[in-house]
Amino acid sequence: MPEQTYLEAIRGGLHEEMSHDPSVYLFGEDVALGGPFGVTAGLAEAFGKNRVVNTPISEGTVMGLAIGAATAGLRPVVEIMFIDFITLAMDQLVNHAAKLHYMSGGQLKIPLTVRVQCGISGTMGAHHSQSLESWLAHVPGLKVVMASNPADAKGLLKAAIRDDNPVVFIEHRGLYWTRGQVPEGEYLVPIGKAVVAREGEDLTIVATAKMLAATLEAAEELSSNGISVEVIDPRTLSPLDVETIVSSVKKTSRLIIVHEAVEKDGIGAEIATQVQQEAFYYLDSPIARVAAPFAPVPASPALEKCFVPGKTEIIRAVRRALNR
Amino acid sequence: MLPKLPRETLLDLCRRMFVIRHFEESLVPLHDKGVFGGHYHLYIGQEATGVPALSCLGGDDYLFTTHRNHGHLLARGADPKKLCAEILGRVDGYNKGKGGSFHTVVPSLGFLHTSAVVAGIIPLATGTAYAAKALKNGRITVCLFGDGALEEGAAPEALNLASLWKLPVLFLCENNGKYGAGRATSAAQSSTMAAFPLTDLPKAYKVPAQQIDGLDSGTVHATISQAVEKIRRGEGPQFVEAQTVRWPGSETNWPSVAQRTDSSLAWDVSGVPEKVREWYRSCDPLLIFIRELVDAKQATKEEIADIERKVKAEIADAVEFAVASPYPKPEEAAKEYFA
Amino acid sequence: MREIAYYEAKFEALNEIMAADPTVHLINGTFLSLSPHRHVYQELANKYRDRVMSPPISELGFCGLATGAAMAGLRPIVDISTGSFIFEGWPQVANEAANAFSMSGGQTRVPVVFHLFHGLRGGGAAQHSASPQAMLWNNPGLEIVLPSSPRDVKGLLKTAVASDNPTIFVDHVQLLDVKGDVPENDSPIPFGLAHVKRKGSDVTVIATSYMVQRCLQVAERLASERISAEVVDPRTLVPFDMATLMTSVEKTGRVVIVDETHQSCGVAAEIAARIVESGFDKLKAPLRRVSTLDVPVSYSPPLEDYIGPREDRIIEAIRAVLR
Amino acid sequence: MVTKRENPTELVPLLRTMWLIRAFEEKVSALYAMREIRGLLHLGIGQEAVAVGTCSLLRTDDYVFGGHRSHGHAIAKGADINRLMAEIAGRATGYCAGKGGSMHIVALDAGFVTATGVVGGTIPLALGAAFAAKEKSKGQVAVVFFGDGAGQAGAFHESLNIASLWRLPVIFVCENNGYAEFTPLSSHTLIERLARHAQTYKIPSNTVDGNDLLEVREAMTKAVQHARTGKGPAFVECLTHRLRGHYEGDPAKYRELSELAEWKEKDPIARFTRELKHRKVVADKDIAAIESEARKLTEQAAQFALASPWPAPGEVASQVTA
Repeated sequence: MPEQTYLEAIRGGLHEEMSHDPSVYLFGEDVALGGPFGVTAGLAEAFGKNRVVNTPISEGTVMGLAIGAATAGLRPVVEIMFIDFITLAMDQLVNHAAKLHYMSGGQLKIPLTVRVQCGISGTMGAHHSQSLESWLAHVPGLKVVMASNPADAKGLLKAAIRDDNPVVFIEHRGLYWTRGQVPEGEYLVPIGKAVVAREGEDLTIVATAKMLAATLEAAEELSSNGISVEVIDPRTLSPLDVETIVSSVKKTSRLIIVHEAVEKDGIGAEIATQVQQEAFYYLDSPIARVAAPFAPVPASPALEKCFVPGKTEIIRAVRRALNR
Repeated sequence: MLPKLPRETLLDLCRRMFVIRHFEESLVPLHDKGVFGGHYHLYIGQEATGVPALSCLGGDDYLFTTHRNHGHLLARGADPKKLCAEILGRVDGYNKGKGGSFHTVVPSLGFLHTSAVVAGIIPLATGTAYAAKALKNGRITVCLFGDGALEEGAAPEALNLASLWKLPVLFLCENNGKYGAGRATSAAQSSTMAAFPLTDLPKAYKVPAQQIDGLDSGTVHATISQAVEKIRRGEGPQFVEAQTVRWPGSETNWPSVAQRTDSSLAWDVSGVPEKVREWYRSCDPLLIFIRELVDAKQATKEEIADIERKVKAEIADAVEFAVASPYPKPEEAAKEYFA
Repeated sequence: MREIAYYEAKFEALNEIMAADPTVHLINGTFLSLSPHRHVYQELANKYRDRVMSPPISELGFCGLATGAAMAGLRPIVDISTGSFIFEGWPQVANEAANAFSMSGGQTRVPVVFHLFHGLRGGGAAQHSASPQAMLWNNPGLEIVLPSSPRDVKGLLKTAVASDNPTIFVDHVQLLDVKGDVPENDSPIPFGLAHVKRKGSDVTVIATSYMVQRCLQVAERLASERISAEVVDPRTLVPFDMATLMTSVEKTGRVVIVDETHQSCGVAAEIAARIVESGFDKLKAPLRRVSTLDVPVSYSPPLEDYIGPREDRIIEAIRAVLR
Repeated sequence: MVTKRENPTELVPLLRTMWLIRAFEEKVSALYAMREIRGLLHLGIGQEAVAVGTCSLLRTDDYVFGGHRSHGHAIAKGADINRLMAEIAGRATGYCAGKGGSMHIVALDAGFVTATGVVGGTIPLALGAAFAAKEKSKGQVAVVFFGDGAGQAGAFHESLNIASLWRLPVIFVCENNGYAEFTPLSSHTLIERLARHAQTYKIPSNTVDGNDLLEVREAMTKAVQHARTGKGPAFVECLTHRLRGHYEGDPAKYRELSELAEWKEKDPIARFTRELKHRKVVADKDIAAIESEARKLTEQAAQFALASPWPAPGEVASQVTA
């Protein structure tokens, strides 16, 4: 299996799906030039500028255009760049993409993939660093996926493109240059399935995107102190695979949720609520969340660094939960 | 041509242009060395627009700018120390490190909010103009944005409102795309804007609009001072598109300085790397301005070199100050999200 | 005490605010949706012609305009009217208004109020029934207010306008005709103070907005079955009064949260997560939430009725936590 | 105007469709008054000529997008009025199984792709359908109907720009009925004719009397041909008037009675009928028959709708995702 960066895995997934299905089109600012980070580099050369389409800076309309094209038989992939800019397309995404299938009583299908990159990397301040996944997970009719490693990035993206629903595919910019094994060719990660990234006995941690690596590091360090942590990557935030999490909690009796978005009404709140309902009598300690503080993302590197939860915060939360 | 202004004022404009140029050229190595991270955008090549234009404003007026804001702040008299510290994310920065290059705000100079979402400020600028009109405080608002901002729906929405309600706002579109990469020169503004000329957009809303050469400080000053006067008289919004030629250093993904500016380049560009030489020879607004000063006998080459020397020292101090300034305390990250 | 309708209390507040502070401007809409009480607003519009503006259908434009005006010294109240339309103005509300104070390192204040109607209103279907407050709760920098009674709407609206922060004032059409006590010359209600709407001892029912009224009716019904429900209304999501909630939870040990946002990552999820985090040991049974089902809002009346936090679902949840 | 070069035999069906829309909407209004229909209803009575003038020139596989006032557009495009009425009444047999309602009509079998409750919301969507049509190269076009209120929305401008740049086969049909909700256009913009915006973005445009069916047809013929032959977008502004309020129940106090009376004089159905009579294409008895046939069909549609079952509550969670 070849080793690739997360970014290359996404590009590979796009390339394969565009070869596989002529109705897959790519829209976005500068996508034909490769985009700001080179994710789509080479695709315009391979598939033509008809299918890899540069758009004006008109996120709302480009989103609407893609939705319309989806109703008319294409399978568009829209790149919105920074997830912060999804604010500009909220009406089309929330009021239209998410609802057209339902409102039409099932007549319309919206096979749309929205690519965005989120998260903190490189002191870009409050308009280029947010993690807004829980907004989207709150909207019925949207599916929301987040990959934490190159293989999942490819497999989830391919599954997203083939899905007949609007899927928001959230990339973490801070993972773009991380490397990992990526299966070649036809490799799909099913939407709606979590994965146990590390098995353990004493406590369950659910972590998303870039927080997974921090959590695995923490788990490794804790294991040398005799604490065995099970780590779960939900991979899909909506629909959430709560069964995998609940069965882990029934084994470990303790749960911590780690994400980079602010804590308030983040995906952690949803997981906590569902787990307490399903596994209340198994829980030996309160469910804890480790997440960003309730503030816009600051620009200064010093502030930014402590804004993101890391290994230290995770270990502290684990010790508190286990009282040791 | 030079603005019709007293000599002292012209020399002050010259100084401000030097401040912008040397400030921004100093940022590039800082970024390359990793002293600060993140995206940043430079104003180099547009000094002859921002400096004379903003000199037409009153002290109380409001300004809104975008990700490309350093030049506007400095033209308006921002302290290079505090601006540099902000860009470096330090506690002595204008926003105590919370805004950074994208979002530097200096209310005392009229900059209430700086947005990195293209066109995000255009509705906001109509808002301060609305407030000024309601409060009858005589302030006007200047909204500074690039040509790309007009592609966003927020722009026409705001132009319509400003026109409908006769709001005291100057839309100053700095089109740095003239002859730039990937931009056509005559048939259309670009592959992403069908309206051509760009001034058709405001004109549709009955906002008086004109296109000017943004490299010509005299034209900029004359046009903007007239526009400002009309706005102050209560005639409603005005739109000016100032065209400049994109600085070659901004055509790479991250800004790069192939040639550090020195006033001597105004008369001799033979030492400039060939691929960027033409820009410095004929499109560099700072060098054009210097030549005009000397040709008009408003200053000698030596006087100009002296101004430049002082500015360079000031900028070196500013960088030193910013680098030495501590980072904010981590716990500040979760504070001040509410008034 | 004087009893008046919710819409009357709201207009008393607007009238008093407009009279007291000339920097308050009303931008767009009617603040009463399409209800029969719209004429009340007209009186206000006639009285303050220069301060009551009717912009085009440009949510993006006028949400930004109001935000900018707030930065420059006005205190605008924007009526987004139907909550679903906030998505058009979202960039200005969520990216600009919410962040400006923090990004400026505390320099730029944005005293703007965004007013909207949320929730199931009868035939609103999927594009006129949104309850965007849960998403906004995930967005630092916005204060979020949800009144549920005539007295609260008056007191909270005054505080919202006086606040130096951008405030989302989330209203509900079904509340407009609700009657309640509003003393003459009552004072503003501070944010961050939950209110116990009904005392009880067996179960804590935490409810927001119109659901407070529904839960009070449910509590009344259950009282005849000797179930004593305490109904607590947080009134503001940001800031949030955890202490009052926990006092009730400590007393009853059983919690049902009733809220009209969609279930996943909804308002109830966050309240539940907090109680589980800080009050887990006090809970005698798993906490239950009753939210709007995770589907777009349906048009057909029986479908619309079905997806909301219906009375029978609330009762079932209360019985479940009492088992 | 007698100068229009139209074949008389093609004209009678147009009158029939206009009457079908009128009768249908009057029935909807009556059912609303009887509380048999709930929700927020927007009727286009008085604007039938735009819908019929446009859709009569389209193929079934052309894409049509509407707004919140789109019953007429769907009928003109060939939607089944029984299923349409059932949808508006929220019944299981409706086009959208009761999930969409009056503002969210979808009749895919007729090529009516979707309507929207958000002013201007479908304009970008139509662009997308046009993009797909262009790629499929079957000569399909997309048409989007919107009101003058949408002309001040950002999405409208972004859409004109992109349609122009990419030469998309989309026809923007602006039904300028003079009021955005409750406000006259002049309070919303200084621009009198929204076609002006098309000029800004270099899109060919035309402003016509939207209550004159033949004038609408003439402008649309050119616009549709322009788009169908790959020349890019076109814009037609139709000046018209809704004879009802913004929504059913709107007392419409913002409108002078004299204005209403003036527009009633210009009722598109009456005008077209006069024209046909003048050309001796129809006689009084034919006209009466057309009207009564339309009323009969809509009566049947109402009966069908009201006899239809409500959707089962269990359906509420179905069709959230495909």
